[in-house]
Amino acid sequence: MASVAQAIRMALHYGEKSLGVKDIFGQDVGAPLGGVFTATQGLKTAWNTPLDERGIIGIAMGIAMTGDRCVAEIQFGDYIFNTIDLLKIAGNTLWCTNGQVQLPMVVMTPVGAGIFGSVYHSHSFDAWASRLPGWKIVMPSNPLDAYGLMLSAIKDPNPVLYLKSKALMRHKGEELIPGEPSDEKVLKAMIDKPVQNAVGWKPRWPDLEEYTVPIGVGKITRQGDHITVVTYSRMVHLCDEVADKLAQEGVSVEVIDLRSIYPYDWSLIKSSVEKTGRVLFVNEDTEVTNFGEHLSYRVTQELFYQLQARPRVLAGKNLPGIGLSPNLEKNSVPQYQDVEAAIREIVAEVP
Amino acid sequence: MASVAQAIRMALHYGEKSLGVKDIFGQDVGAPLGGVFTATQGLKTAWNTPLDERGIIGIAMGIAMTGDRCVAEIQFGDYIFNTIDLLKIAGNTLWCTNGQVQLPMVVMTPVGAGIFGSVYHSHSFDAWASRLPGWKIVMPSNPLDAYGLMLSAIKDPNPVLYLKSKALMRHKGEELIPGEPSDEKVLKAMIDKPVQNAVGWKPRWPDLEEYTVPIGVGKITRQGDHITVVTYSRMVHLCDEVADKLAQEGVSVEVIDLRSIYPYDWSLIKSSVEKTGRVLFVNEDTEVTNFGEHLSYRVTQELFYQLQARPRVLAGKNLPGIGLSPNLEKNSVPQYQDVEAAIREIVAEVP
Amino acid sequence: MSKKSTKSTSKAKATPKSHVKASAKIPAKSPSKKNAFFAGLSGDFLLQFHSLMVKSRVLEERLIKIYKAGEGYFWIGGPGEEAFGVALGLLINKGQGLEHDWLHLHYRCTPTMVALGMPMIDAIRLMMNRVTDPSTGGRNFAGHYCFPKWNVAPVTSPIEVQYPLACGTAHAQKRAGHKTISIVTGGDAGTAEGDFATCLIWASRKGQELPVLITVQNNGFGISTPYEGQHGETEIADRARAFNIRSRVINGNDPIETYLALKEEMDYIRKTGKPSFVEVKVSRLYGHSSADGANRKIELVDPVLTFEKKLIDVGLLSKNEAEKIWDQYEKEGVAAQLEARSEPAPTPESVWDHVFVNNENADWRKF
Amino acid sequence: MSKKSTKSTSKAKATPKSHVKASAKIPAKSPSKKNAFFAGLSGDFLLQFHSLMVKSRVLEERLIKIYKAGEGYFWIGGPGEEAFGVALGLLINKGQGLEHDWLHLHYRCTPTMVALGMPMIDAIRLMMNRVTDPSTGGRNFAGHYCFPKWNVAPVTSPIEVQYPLACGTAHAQKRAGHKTISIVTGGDAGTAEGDFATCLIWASRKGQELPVLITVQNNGFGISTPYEGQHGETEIADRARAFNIRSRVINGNDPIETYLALKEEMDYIRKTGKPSFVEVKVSRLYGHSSADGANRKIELVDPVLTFEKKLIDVGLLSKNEAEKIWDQYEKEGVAAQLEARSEPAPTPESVWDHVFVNNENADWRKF
Ligand SMILES: Cc1ncc(C[n+]2csc(CCOP(=O)(O)OP(=O)(O)O)c2C)c(N)n1
Ligand SMILES: Cc1ncc(C[n+]2csc(CCOP(=O)(O)OP(=O)(O)O)c2C)c(N)n1
Ligand SMILES: [Mg+2]
Ligand SMILES: [Mg+2]
Repeated sequence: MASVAQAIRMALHYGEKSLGVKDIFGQDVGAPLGGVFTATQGLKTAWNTPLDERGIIGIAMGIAMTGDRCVAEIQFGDYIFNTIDLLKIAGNTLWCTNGQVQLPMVVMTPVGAGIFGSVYHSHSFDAWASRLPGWKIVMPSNPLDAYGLMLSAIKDPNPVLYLKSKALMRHKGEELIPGEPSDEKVLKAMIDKPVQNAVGWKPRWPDLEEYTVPIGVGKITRQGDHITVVTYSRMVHLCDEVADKLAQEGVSVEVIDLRSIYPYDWSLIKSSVEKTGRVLFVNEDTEVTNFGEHLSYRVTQELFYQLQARPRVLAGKNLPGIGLSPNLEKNSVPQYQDVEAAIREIVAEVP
Repeated sequence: MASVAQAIRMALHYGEKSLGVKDIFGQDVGAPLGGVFTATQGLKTAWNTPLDERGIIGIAMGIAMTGDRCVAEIQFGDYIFNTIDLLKIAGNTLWCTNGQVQLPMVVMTPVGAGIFGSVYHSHSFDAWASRLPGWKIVMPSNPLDAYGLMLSAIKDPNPVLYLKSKALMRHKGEELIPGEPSDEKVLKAMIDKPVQNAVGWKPRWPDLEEYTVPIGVGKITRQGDHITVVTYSRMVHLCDEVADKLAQEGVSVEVIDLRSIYPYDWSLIKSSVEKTGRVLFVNEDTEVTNFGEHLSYRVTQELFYQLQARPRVLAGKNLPGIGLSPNLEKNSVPQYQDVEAAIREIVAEVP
Repeated sequence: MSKKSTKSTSKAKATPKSHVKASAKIPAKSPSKKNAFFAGLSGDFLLQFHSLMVKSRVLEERLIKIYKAGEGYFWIGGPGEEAFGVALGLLINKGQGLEHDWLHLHYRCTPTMVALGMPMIDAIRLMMNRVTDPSTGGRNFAGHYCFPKWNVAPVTSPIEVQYPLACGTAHAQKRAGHKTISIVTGGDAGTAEGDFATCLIWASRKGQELPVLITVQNNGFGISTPYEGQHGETEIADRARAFNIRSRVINGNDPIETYLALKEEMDYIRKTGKPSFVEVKVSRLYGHSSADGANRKIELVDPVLTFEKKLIDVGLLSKNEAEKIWDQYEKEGVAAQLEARSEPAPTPESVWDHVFVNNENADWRKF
Repeated sequence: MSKKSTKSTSKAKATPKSHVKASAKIPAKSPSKKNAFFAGLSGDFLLQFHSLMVKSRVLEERLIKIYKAGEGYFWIGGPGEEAFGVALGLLINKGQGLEHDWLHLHYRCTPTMVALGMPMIDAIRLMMNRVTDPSTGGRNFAGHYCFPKWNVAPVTSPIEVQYPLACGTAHAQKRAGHKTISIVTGGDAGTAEGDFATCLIWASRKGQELPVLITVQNNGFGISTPYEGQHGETEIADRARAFNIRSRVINGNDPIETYLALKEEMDYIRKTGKPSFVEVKVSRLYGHSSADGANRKIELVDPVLTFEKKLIDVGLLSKNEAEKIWDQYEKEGVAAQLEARSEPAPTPESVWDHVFVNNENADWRKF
């Protein structure tokens, strides 16, 4: 099975080969490194930029304005915060020009905690991103979605922000990407740059097929009747595990992998909560003015009288940073036990 | 009565004279202009910076690190978005240094719509600001609070973001600032720079007294029993007007001017909603992942079983910008009729 | 002549040097005094140039009148930048797509738009936020033009962000290989933003230089703040020289010097694929914007009247013909205002239009 | 000697020029060859300098061992920057407050911290995220030092933000009038961030210059990306020269050249209140960080061993004494690691500490 990093790499290769991508760029994105998580290794159009996030976003906007397709990377989501004015402009250009100027561009950046990266390798960006009208925001949790969402992002005529979990880069899924060799050693030999004498190395790309995950469409990863858990990215796997454990006790948890932050799959959330009457929103970003609070607010508006319990949001504590010591990180972003405790509490709540 | 701009000017003068403020700086903040809204006219320590928001925030952080007090201005909140990484650092410096390095600094910036300023003179920042742990955020709605909150901001050992409504700059209140001459013509003659031959002009400052509005403490501007409206800044006046109108029909609306976004006055909200059972949150910022959604979420958590109706948030539409044509602006941020309609709807809701 | 008007604008800074002789490139079409005097540019060309400068000036003054009459909320524009702006507009490889030049302009670019062929009424529609405004549909401020058919990128309010974008279009142009270039304009104070440095860095990387004409219109002010006291560099061009970018400072009140200099730099960029930097000294003839009154600053050199006087002095134009030109444009402006006034404003419901391409729904209530 | 080691580091760039002769400022204390050879610096001083360089090197290698043993999550530091870092540390007016110099360092500043007097164990506590870590209490990465008692501003991960901050402390220092200065350090690739330009702009405004020593440690790389291909300027110092900032490029592998150059620049800044810029050519001796393996790059000049060999050659130090110095620090490092290992980690509950000053509650649940 491909890892998320390999899946992104294959999607970008497919983009270069078949979707007109002409530039894949960012800090250390080109040779020799091919990205700090190897997600851009061996790509034909990958190149290294100056250490200048504002330049990276600005140049991407300029390229997109000409109609050329590009994928720009901000090396870590922790370092995207000096570009928010530019992200806002990219998001308002179509609107300000009354529909005249499109910016088909993809910006990808690694986000979230889970790798003991301390303050500046742990930031989330989903709540911030949900405040950027004009952008579409996606956040895959597994290699197949990572591939399918990247293809959708490249094909979309709007700017798309592709948030990839740092901690999931080596994560492998259960489903093969169409065209992916079934033996992961074979895949590795084909597309991973060897650690030793890599000079002159070229990838041999598998014969990949077009496979897209539509932006705005979520997915049920666990079926259940007692409670709905709406989450995305790294947290999907925690929630699935908890669901599996509680299932053995007869607590039936439905887990929704939202996959897109904006536009988001309201009908999937709605039908599930109408069924369960209880809902928990889980994400890693800080909890005050959090995207989960928006979803929770909407549930309260539209499903108030179907609710068996208060909708709950479990997110990162409202702290200035995530500390390096595991004691600190684990008490700052949701952990397995936190998810389990929240679900038990909501399920136990008597109206 | 002093305008909000005059109140800020007087507060800054008091800061220079009595609270150790040594630098008041930003674009066009010093002579000759004294700020695009005249809020820094005639101040001893006001000076003009390069056109560089990142520099302004960075220099403020450096000055604050030495213990010197400063007030920095970003000319319009619309142009603060290229400094969010620096604002985050200012907010996490104390935490990252385990309590060692304090940054006592005030950043003030004009925010919000209401002046037909089109896309880049209409931005709100309160929802964004509520996502900056380590900062205190204040947002006055009248001259006296503008004065009292500025003094508190200057005295606070933490970084404080002071959001001033563009549309309220000329707004006058009902209460005099301690030391303010009762005749506003006298005040004008003393502290407003004359439009004609202003060369060599110096202000004559009234003998101002120390008056502080504690950060984190809201205020009830209208007493009522049927519904609680929680708002701040420019929207306070819309809500008060609507409350006065509905009072004549026997609809009793309690209006809370929150005044501080973080920390916020939860006990005031709580006791009021416990009384009314109905609540509306009103602000100008875009509605998705909005600070009002956080407050609404909290109400749902802590007062769920006291609620007579769904808590509601009335905020700016989730658009990339606010258009210049009045038709566009008025359909983008809450207007008098929108507030009235929302209140009527919530009050009419039958559990 | 160059000297004369140079001196008068040089109160703010040292006399601009320009390292080409005005007559270096363009061969005199005839040996007559006139032509030698105007560096060999044909009389017809000079008259067309003058006419466009007048048109732009009349248009800006019309916009100011509209503001003062309370028919618009805000005015900002380029009166005083006609010599530079018209010269630039006349030198553009005009059209849509990578086979043409790209323009990343700021809010003082009316003269360039007029030279490109924008009808007066389109600036007036923008000023009066009519739905018929082709740039923004009544959504944005005066001067915020957008004309995709001429590769005129949307003018944005945030200072200096156009500079990195210009490197993006130039990158795509270089790849396309049509010898087209990107041009960026902006103010002197704005060079303090990091985005100006970003542009110099990305345009000049050794072996990966970009075909971009980087210009700064130095009018000596940022709103109320004078150039002096905010700059350590002797001239802004020195910052580009540090990156080994070919650079010069020119007198933007002289249409001939400006035209020849821009032409030379644009030829250089097309030939080499490398960037060039031009600092243009200009007059901020009506102050910053309506925010500071939009009143005429009589102490500043007026490039339109200076040039017109010259044309009259050498007999290329008569006082009478000149007056006609002003009158004709004045009439056009008045008529355009009347027409724009009668056009509709955008509808309230239209706020949701164009959040996403093809009006894909962006309202979460409808997800 | 300067030439020799210069050459060997100059693979990445042209031979650094330095516009002072090494011996220009400091008079030879004695006419002996040795002293002439070391620009008149006393033997004791040279031995102290060498000892601090060794101490910093041993400490960094200890931190790398801790990482490789899995006792730390991430390592980044300054092996290869000892000549520069120790020289800087020895020249600081050290202390807390405006009567002393301010240091805005980046994550390769261990040599400076060692020269300032930081005990080895404090770097190790940071590396092992112990609650006893005096810089961050186990909250931040290796190399992210913070020592208010010495005006060492917190090292931050985001590249280049320290540059504007240095102008802020320098502004306050200039007002206080104690002739103290701010010093900022950072890497070559980081100069592409707008914040580097911001620092040059704010430090050099005519009439409002700031007493700041702006330095760049040019090791020829940003992570995996070589200097070539990312820069249009011939040398980074040219960017400071554009702002009329006194600038020079020095060989940071030569402790003597570096010490004398920094001393001269710091004296100049104290005397004039104006900024100075120094580009320092250094070796990235163990690569970027633990992320690329933290392995010794044998092809690069080692400033510690080069200097040590010189001291031995001229007889100021014996092989034997040298070994003793290394051993002694190695022992100190091992002992410090053992001690740090036994110290507690921060508690989970402590996450809420120090969001606001004096632990004012910042948890909204408790508002
Ligand atoms: C990022 C940003 N900051 C501040 C402003 C407000 N502002 C508008 S114009 C201006 C001055 C610009 O001066 P300059 O760059 O010299 O251009 P000029 O107006 O003189 O042509 C300022 C500060 C802005 N539009 N954008
Ligand atoms: C704003 C920002 N962008 C990206 C990074 C990730 N990063 C860490 S070190 C580094 C390279 C820095 O190179 P240079 O400035 O030359 O310093 P050096 O590490 O070589 O000393 C990068 C890109 C960061 N820390 N901050
Ligand atoms: Mg200007
Ligand atoms: Mg480097």
